[in-house]
Amino acid sequence: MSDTPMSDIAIAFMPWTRAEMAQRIAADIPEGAVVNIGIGMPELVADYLPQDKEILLQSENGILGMGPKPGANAVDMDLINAGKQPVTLLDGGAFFDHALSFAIMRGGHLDITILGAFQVAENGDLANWATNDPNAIPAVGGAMDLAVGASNVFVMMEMLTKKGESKLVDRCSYPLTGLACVSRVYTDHAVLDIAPHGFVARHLAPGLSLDELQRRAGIKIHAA
Amino acid sequence: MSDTPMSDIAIAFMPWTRAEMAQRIAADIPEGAVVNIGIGMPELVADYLPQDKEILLQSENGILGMGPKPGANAVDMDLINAGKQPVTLLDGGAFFDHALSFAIMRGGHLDITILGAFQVAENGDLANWATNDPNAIPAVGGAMDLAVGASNVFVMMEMLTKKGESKLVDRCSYPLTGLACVSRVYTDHAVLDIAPHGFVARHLAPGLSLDELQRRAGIKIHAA
Amino acid sequence: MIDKTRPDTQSCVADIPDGATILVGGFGGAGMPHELIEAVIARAPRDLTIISNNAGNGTTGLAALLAAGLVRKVVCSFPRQADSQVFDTLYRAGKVELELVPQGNLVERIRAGGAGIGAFFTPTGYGTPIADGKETREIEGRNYVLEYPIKADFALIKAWQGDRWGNLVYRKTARNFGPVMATAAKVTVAQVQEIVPLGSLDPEVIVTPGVFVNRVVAIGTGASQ
Amino acid sequence: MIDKTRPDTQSCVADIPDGATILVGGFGGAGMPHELIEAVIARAPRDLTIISNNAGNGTTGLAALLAAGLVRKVVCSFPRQADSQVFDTLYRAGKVELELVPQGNLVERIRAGGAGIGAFFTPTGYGTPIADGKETREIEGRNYVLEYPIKADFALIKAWQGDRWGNLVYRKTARNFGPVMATAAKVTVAQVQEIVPLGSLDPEVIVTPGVFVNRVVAIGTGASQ
Repeated sequence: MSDTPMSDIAIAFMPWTRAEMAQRIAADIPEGAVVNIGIGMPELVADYLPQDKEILLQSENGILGMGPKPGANAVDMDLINAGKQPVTLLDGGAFFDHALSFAIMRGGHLDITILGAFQVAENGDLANWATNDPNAIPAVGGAMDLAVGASNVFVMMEMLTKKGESKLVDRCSYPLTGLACVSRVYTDHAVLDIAPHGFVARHLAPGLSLDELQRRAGIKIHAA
Repeated sequence: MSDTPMSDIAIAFMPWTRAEMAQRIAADIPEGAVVNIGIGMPELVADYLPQDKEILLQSENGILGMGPKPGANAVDMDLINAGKQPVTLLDGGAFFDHALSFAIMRGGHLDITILGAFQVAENGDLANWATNDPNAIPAVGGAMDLAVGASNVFVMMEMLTKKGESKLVDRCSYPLTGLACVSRVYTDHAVLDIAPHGFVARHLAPGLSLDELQRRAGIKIHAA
Repeated sequence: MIDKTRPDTQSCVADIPDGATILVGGFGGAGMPHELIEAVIARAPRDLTIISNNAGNGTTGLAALLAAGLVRKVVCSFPRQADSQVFDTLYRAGKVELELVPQGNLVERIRAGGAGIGAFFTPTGYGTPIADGKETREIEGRNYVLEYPIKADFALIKAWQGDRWGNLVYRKTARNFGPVMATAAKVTVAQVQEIVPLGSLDPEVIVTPGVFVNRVVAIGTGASQ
Repeated sequence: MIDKTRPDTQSCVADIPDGATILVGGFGGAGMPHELIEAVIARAPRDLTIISNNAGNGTTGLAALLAAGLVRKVVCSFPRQADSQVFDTLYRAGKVELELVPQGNLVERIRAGGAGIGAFFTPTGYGTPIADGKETREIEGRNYVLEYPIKADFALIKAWQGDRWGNLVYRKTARNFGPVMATAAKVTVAQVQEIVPLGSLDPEVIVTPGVFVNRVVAIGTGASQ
């Protein structure tokens, strides 16, 4: 047996899994919040919403009170979400047209939206709809409306690209979705708030120091 | 017996009654027209709509397919018209909110509106919401929306004020409701269209000559 | 559990402060939230700005609120009516301000407030005294006036049925301004004839989804609490 | 008697000319008027401008219209999808133009077209490439982009039930763009599952009043005429 006390053994850094990130976001959503979950990675959050809280999911295509995926026998392709996947409606849910749906979004009636991102800048700028790839076909959907409209814009993303580049940046190099709109970023490395002076680390993955987080992110990150 | 042949006896001019004016307007409304009848004198038109045509009455407070007044036992003060009088709804009628109702009006979806007026100018300007009386309390309601929105703005009014002043003018002296919006004026003296060059008499009350009409109106009126 | 229902009208308006701006539903009497207005009169906040289509009929509802001396300004389309003597008297005495807004601009400005639109060009009122001093523009050969959104601290509306999430359905022409006003206030209070269990309103038929409503209070038939 | 019903889809689209601008309802497949699009393909007007949320999925509907070479330009918010290969290929080959509009601006521009609004200031897209070259303005401390209405020659939409006056109700999220698009076209054509007798649609529940609809055609379950 080693002489080293257990308490001195370093905890190895392991980034949070996507499921852990989704769980963490879900746990932070308060009772009664009206939430729009963007397509892509954020869709995982729906699987972890607490059963003991009533949370109202809005879908841009005209739902308030969206429920979970239906069983295979209950699929109705007239009842889909923004990702065009079949969903259900909770008791108390309502359908409406696109004009009202985007009035909810643009008019500031959403408490929270959870979006994926290519880049988030330290002033809260968001880039999540287009890269600079000249061959890519641009598609924006409702992302810009969510970015300007929701009271709280949460981003859920891995902190680094597959090539290891940080998605936390001083200034987005990709086309913007919205200006100074992001309030919090949930990554596999840390949960960060965006404060007037920049990124603030609220929560670090086990085994990750602020210094190491900064080194990996390549940008100043303030202590909470 | 007089020696004068009957055919030479002049027909004495008698202005049309309000009921006759309303009948005339009602007869000119084509099948399928979507019509908003303004409050005041135009309300008479509803009593003369042809039973053999389907005409859709819109009311600014959220009705398409408004029906006649209810019997005394069927009054429902949640079902009223723009004049706040109880009405009924036809089979096929619909209720909607004010935003949609004024989208119908402003968006050009009304075929005809019939409005009362204080003055109509030869360029089609309409004044029907305020006089220059400093003691009067102004009230405009939906008149300006109707004036700019309806495809055809018909005015129904007596041609002369109680003091004998003509309401057909070269330029309105009262505050305007809308610019160059009136297409036709039904008066007790004549039915007049508004053409690029001014008033055109389409129909004169029996016994009234164009010269006499012009003299009474105090303004140039062109022959049809 | 989300529960927006309230036991009485008093608790629905207890936080309306002096100087508040309040959207009040209704077109004439239809859709007018009489019982909520009575509760406001009982609480008696002062210097209110009231935005509503009319400026009160007879001696109840908005007319009573005006008569109580609580209103500094009225924004409406049609103050003058056969039975608007309370407003008429106060206005002529210089005791209440009036901002006259054409009805379609009124509802569209409220909609803009609720829908996050910063301003819009409307054809209504162009060339009339309503447009005096306002920005105008010709677009595609037509003339427009620039109008700005209306938002409020409170909206008081009347609906037919509601549930604990704040979903609402209306009745006939009592719908009028309710669905739009519900979107444009920080706090929307709906008085309903009946509160129904969650899930009993058909999701295709809900006119105002609960996201726009903060408080729901049932007013039984005949009750005037 | 007003009768807006038509016996078949062909007669609903027979007057669509070359160069027409067409609003097409639907969000993905829900609310997409497949049978009307098939009728357009059969008639084959050229140089169409299509305004729709997406640019076609798979090989049917809008994708088939694109594949038929009838479309000059697409105005939409989300052309790129997993199964948008028809559009992708044409776009990359320079055979179809794209105007990309954020979804909320798209529906609000169509609403403005139907509601007679000349232009409006929207916060959506401010500071992004979408706003390049557009007029912007700061209002009450927030930044906005000026956007203009969209109107069309035709709107092709899908509803659930309709009657001979053109009243429509929709089904679940297939409602989406239908009610707004119906307001903004010179000729609005609705395909419905079922035509019902006048008076059988509840007046509280009608979503699109007949004033906005010109032609209604029933598409029975399973039929694809």
